[in-house]
Amino acid sequence: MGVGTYLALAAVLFGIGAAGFLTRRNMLIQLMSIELMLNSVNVVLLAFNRVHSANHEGQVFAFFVIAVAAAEAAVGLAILVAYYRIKKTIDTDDARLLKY
Amino acid sequence: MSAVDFMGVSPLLLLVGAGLALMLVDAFSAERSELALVTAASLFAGAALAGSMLVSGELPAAPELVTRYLAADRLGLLFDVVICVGGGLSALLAGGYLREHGLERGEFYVLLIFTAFGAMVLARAVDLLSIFLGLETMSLGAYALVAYRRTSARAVEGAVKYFLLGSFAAAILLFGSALLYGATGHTDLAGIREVVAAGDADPILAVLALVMLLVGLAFKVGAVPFHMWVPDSYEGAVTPVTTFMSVAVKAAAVAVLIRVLVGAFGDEASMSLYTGWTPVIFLLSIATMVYGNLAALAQSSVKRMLAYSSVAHAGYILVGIAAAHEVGAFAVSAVLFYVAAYTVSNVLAFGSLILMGSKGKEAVSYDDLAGAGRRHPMAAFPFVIGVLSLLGMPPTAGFFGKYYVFSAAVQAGGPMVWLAVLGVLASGVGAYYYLKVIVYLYMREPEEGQAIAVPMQSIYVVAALVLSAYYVVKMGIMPGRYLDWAVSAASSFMS
Amino acid sequence: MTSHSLSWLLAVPAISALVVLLLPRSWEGSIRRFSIGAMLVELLLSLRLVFADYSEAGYLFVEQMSWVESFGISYKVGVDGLSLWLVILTTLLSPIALYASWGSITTRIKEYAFSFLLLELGMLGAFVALDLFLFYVFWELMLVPMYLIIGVWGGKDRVYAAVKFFIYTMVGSLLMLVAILYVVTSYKELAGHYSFDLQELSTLVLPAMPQYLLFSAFALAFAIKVPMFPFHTWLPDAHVQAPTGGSVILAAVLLKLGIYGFIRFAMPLFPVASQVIGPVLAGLGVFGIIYGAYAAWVQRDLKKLVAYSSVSHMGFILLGLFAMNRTGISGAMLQMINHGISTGALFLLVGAIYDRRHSRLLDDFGGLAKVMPWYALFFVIITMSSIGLPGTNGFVGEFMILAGAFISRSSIGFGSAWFVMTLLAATGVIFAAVYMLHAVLRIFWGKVVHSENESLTDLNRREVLSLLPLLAMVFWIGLYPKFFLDKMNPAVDSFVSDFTVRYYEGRRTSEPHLIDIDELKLKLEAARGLAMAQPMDEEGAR
Amino acid sequence: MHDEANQQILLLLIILFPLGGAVVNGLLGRYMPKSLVTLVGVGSVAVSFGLAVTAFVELYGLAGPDVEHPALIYQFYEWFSIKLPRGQVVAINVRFLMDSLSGVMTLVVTGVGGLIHLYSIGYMGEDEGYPRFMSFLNLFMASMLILVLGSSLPVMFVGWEGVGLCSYLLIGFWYENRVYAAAGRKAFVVNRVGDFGVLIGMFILVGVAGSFEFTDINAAATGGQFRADFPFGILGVMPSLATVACVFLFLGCTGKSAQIPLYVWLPDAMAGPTPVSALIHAATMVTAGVYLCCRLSPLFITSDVAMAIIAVTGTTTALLAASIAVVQREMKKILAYSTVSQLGFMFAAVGVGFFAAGFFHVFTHAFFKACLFLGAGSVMHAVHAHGDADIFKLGGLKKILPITRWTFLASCLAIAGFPLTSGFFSKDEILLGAAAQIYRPDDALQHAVGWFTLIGLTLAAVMTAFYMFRLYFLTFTGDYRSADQLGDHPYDAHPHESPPSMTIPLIVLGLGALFAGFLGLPHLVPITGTHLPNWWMHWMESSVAGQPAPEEMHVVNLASGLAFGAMAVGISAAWLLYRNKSRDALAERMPKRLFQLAFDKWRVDELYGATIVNPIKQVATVAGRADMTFVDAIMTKLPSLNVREAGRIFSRLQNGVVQMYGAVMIVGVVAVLGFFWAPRSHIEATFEGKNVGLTTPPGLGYEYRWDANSDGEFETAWADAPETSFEYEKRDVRDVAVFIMNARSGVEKRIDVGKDWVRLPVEAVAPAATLRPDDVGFEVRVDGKDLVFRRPDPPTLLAGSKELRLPMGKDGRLGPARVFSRPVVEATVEVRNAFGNSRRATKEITLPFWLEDAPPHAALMSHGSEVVR
Repeated sequence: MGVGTYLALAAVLFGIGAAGFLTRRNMLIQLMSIELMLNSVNVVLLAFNRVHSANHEGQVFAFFVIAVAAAEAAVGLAILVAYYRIKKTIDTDDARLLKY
Repeated sequence: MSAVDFMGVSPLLLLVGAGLALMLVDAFSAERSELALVTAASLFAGAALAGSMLVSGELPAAPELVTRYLAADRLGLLFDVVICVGGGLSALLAGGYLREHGLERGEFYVLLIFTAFGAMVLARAVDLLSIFLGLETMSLGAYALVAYRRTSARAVEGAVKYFLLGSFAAAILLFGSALLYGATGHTDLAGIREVVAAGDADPILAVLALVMLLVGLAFKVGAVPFHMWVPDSYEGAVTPVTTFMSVAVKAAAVAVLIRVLVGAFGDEASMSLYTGWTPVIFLLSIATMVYGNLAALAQSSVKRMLAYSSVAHAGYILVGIAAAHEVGAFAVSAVLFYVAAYTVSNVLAFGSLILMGSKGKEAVSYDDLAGAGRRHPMAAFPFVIGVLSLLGMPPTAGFFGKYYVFSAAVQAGGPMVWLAVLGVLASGVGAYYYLKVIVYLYMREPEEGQAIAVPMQSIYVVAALVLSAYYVVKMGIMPGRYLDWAVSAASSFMS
Repeated sequence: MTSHSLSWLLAVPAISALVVLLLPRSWEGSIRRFSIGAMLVELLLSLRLVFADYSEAGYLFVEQMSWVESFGISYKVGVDGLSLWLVILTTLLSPIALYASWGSITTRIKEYAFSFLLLELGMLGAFVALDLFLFYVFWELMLVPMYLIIGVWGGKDRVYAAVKFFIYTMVGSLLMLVAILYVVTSYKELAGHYSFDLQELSTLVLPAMPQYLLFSAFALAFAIKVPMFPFHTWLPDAHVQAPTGGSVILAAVLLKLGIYGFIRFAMPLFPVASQVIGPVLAGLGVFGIIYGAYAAWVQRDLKKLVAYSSVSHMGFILLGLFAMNRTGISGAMLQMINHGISTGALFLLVGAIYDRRHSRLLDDFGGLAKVMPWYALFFVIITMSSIGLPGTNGFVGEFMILAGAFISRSSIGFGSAWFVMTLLAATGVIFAAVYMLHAVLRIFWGKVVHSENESLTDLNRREVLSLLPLLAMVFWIGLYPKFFLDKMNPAVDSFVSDFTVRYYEGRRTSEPHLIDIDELKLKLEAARGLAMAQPMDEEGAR
Repeated sequence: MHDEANQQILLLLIILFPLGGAVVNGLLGRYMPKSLVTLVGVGSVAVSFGLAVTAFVELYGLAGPDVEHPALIYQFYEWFSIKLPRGQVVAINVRFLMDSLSGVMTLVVTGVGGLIHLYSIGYMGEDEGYPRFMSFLNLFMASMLILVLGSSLPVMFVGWEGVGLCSYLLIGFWYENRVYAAAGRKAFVVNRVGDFGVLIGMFILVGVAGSFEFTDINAAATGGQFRADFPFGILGVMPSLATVACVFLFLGCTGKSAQIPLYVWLPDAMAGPTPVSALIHAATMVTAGVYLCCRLSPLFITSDVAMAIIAVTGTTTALLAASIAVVQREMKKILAYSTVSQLGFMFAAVGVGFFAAGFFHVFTHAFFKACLFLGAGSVMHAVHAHGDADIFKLGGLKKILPITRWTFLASCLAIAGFPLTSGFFSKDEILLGAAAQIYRPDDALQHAVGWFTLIGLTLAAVMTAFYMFRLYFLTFTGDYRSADQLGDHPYDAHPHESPPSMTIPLIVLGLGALFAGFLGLPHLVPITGTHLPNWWMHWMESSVAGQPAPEEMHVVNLASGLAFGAMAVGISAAWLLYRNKSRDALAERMPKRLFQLAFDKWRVDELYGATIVNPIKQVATVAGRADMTFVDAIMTKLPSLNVREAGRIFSRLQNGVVQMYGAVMIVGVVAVLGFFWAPRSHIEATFEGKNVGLTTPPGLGYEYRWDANSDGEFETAWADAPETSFEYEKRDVRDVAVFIMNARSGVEKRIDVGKDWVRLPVEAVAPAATLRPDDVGFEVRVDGKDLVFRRPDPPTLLAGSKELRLPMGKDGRLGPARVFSRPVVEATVEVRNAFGNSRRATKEITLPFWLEDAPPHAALMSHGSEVVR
């Protein structure tokens, strides 16, 4: 399989993630959508590392992405918890105190 | 490898050390009252370190292992100074603010230092990987800082929005990075530049990557239409955090924008006035200046007004970047100066706002300021200087900064001149809402029965105001030295 | 000359302002005395300038010091015949306005004195700056104190008026900033280095097209300040709301900066555009003369009446300026001083009556000549000066302006336009009498109908003292204007001849380039035997 | 011209004394005893009179047959200067000149003025504003003397406006009466209308003569400099410079001297105290217009049209004012209209070229009219009438006020022209001038004017005699009607003669009224034809121009007959109707409506109000209102409202929903991507020798191909380089462009050449600055391979050949313009980007050089049968 297939997969994953982020109101699911988008990046990185196989930058990058995604999830969940404590919901539609 | 070899990144190391030490101190000390001072001192020390290296003729050394990811150039040092000064001043403001409002906890300062560290990493990042890491280090800290006042619905809501959108933007940026890697086979910006300039990069991938990187960075800078998080999270966060975000985080984002656009995509074809990223930045800056200024006009909260004004100022910064295709070093130095001037001006304005309130009655809206100039002339005066500088009245730093970026635009010639025209007109609109502050301070009296905001008593805040006011005036009247720094940083970066 | 006269002139108000800032606010008496004292010292310092030799054109008392070296921004100041009297006007009227204010301003003395000193600094700086950047800095610097004076110590709608004044003026000048940058950039491309020095920039000749745009940008800033119809609507508001001292300075000095900007910067830098657009501005000036007079006539508020009369008078000055010959320009320069004196005095007089009656409505007065004879005398004399009665200052200026406009041939495609404009402008002389005498009639003549007016006291010592110098100037300029004109004429002559040369050069060129004006002048004279008196004097007319 | 040693400081002192008096009385009078005020006020004028006499004697001594223009000069200092377009600096000096004309006028002013000052002691002594009155009166004297003695127009103008100011102040002297104050304002404003004319006239004069000095202007006029046409026509007429200047100056005269159309202020001016009416509004100020005309007589006489206007205006005014005076009831009002009427006589004299005669009437009029006013004042003083006195409530005063009565009678006789009184001589001279005009050979305009003037003035003279004696009879004959009558304003039942300070001036003036005329005995005595020495004409010769006196006896007889007849008819009618009568017999015999109309002064004030004042006031009201609403709305409120509303809408977009924020971001991404989706291109050309370099902006992942010669085929294949170069040959030329360059300024302009003739305005050819706009350009036509340029007829500015044939590729000259043609080619680039989208850009390039040989005609026509752009 050529790079194009992997890229298509990544694009689809990224698209699903983005669509999920935009359409879902549940903050948890939005978080997961973002994780999906980050993972699609990993696919791209790994695929391209096959093309540019002189070094392993792509793969290294992917590891970092995984690590950072975890950190991001941690912070995100913490914020989510704080949000839930106040609002008793994790629906982002209710976050409308700040506007205009 | 001796310690001297790491001089180039010593400000970073200093901050890491300070952050770790602060964690220890916070954990073991019962009396944590002077953490603000320690934090500010460390950040100012970082600034002093970076500043001393900046003025000394030679560039400090750093091992190739480091410079492969983090530049040890003058541009980086200059941003070190800006971020550390912005962070230090914010720490001082926090020292007064948090105590006054009973919010002081140790983790705040640790987060502040590490966020500043992340910002500095980002500002020095010369590799897609370090860009990503710096960005996330900074952002994660910033998310947490926004949410710091966790019992406040506004703060948490601001954090939620900031976090979700920030992560989304980061994902886009990351995807762009991956595509760029694919297009060029490089993750380091220098390598990418070589391949792109030679025309060897896959054009479709390169263009897509450019678009996505540009969007991701425009988000961090707060350019319209990627600015939507700015007013909300700025308003939700406690004011010292708002200050910090508007100066340090934005400065880092500008730095990396310069490194990516002018650095990696700095070849003639990529930055062409008609076909490259220049027209995109051109249009973004128009949208940002117009939107920021007009929306700020409609606000009744000073804090939110300053948030929108921060958007507007991002627009002025983009004017300078858009001019880089024609007058590279000049335009970049204009942006650098502008960022520095904006940092001190904004700290002054936000700091004055902080100073105006006290426990139980924080000054937020215009009404809270009514008549304050009459009651508390000494507290009101720095506010006047601050807003005049943001407005761009001579002889303040803000004026010179504006003059500088518009000068770059005019020098770039052609349609860029009209960008400058539009920019000054937009800043003319700005006069209305900045003046409104002075109107409320000096020309209005509070309505009957309205709670009156009483200025707080805090040596920290006063110190921050005095420092920033000093630099606002000094950079306006005697800008020479700062200009030289900006020019040397910009020209060393461009060469 | 390295006498630092001008630096001292700028330093005194700056230092005094700081001193005032440091004095405790409870020392009101000391602040009052100190600020007046500082301004009087300033006046004495400025008188030194008068005794220099102005028989040759060129700048005197020049000081130059690099400020921001990498941008070619320098602190460069100097005076010549064009700015000399405006400097004196400023230093003369500032203490008068402040002194008169001490009668009515009773709150926040310290801030008031501070604002006034800062204002004086800004105005003087703008008049003596020979560096465009420096000029711009001072130009903007003036806005803030004036804004505060209107906004803090003004009347009922003071905030609206102050903000209107500020934004109107600022928006106008912002475009000028871009234009300045454009000029400096063009200069840099040719000369290789940045410079904001007016004299260096004067060697730059731009082709016609950019000149139009740049001149328009400058003209907008200056026309708003003048104010020229239709950019005048901030003026009545600002005047009506401002406290007496503020009105005096606003009318007497601030408006002059607009005209001064034209003659010092806009016209020399963009001669082609001035030549083409100038008649249009003069036309608007003429319209303003009549329009302002009409509007003044029907005002019920005395201060508004005087404000509109300013629109009318400034129209005369625009007309003289763009007549583009020595007579007209000298007349305009002189008329600036005249307007400063007579309108300044009128505002003082309006303020005097307002302090007594807390009203400025014409309906509230009548028959005051009976109760306040000295006041009536002063008012009528100033009125006569304002309507240009020979023997007073107003006549000389108006006469020269009208004569200058009449003999001007700088018309482009208008033919008889200057004749018609002069005719229309001269009708302004009639209308000036109509509205001013209308006011005099309503205030002074007739019986005292309002019983409140019966017990009004005549002018007090403070008011007389602040008016007397102006009265003296009214007759001095009216009877012996030569003293003033002799010092400005050489500068105006050289302005006109340089303008001519640069005009032709700008017409001819399609690329920006640098010129040596003296060499060019010789060349042009040799080639065409051109009379250097007037730009358009080539062959066209008659 | 005049050497400095010849300074005569007396001239300055004559002015300074009253000026000093004014200042002293004005500032300190309130605090001084009345006697001191009197001393200062009257004394200064008396001294001034003495000095004037001294100066006049000296002047008289200067005069002699070998002195062309005897004059005393005092140059005080240079006031200011203006610079003419030619570079000539015209200094305006404060300089005084006393020659024969101004000498006489000075004597009249100081003499009559002195008497009136004297009179004022008694008349105004009891008024609380006495010091102020004296001050104003002195100020008036000073101004009037400046007017008279000023040697140049601007200096004269100082006095001219100064007397206006004093008139304003004195009419409104009793300012507590708002009507009086309004009358003062009216006088000032109406006079300002006239002053406007003087200003403009002055500018024309200086523009032509290069000097403001009367002597220089007159010399220039004599030299014919003013005969040239005015630079542009007015309503299709091309008047001469002199005509335009004189008309403007005369406008000033109509203001100051109360002529149609600006006479309306004078009757109202009677609101002032009577001495003021006598001095300012009868004897001196109002004659300033006549004085100005005499001063510039060499100029006025240059323009027949202006002279005709003056004569007709004067005559009409004389008639109109007399017709009003005939029916008025109040003493001063009648005298006021009489003054207007008499001023009309003077202008009629000026208009027929008898300047000296006109001025002689000024002289005599000063005596009798001042005497009449003072007499009226004496009457009013006696009966304690304030403001004015109704003659139908007086009567029979001849016994009670004998001195007043006799002097009044003497003056009435003089003004009516009773033989051998002063008015007889002066009026006779005026009618003589009108009659002479009729007999002047072959000039239709002058004939018509002569007839009109003669008939009109005769009628006016009849009326003059009539209304003056109507006034006299009703006032002094019959019974005193206020003795027992209780009217609205019952006058004092027991009047008494005035004090000596008032009667002495009356007597002096009355004597003057009777005998002053002997200074100007007629040149020819009617019927007998005896030649008499005319001192006046002889004396005036040196400074006043004019038509020669007729030598034909029938002219002299005609004029004298008419004058005498008019006087006789007028007096007889009055005798019959009003002697010892108390009713208005004329009014009863006249149609009621006609009488009412005349009594209402023909309703001219109302007419002006309706046609001029009110419309202007309405415009002003609209302007005043519109300014803060309409103009301010457009310039300020609307923009600020728009901006604020836009701000509100923008901030509403920020609705707080995260998904919406994200969606906006995505829109942004798509927009940015869309920007890169389509390629962009445009062409820039550079020239190096014959090589033309073509470039287009480079883009990320772009490819390019070029079609340089626009033949529809791309010469290059797709390539990465965004530039190419091309060498054009003549077959590549698509078109020819025609350029015109101003040879002087170097400004180039491309012109569009159609098939038909093209007319080119000059602005297109050259910067209009160097050409006059009414010089139309030339025409262009395609003729085979050539372009033909043709100037229209008549040739105006474009000198040189009338037609220019210009082959392609050559250049030629036409007037100040250079004409040339250039080849035009077209280049196209196609750009393709990474996404496979492409775009073309085409540019028309005008080559700066001509190709080897001219292109074939076919090339020019390649776009069809005509040359199309």
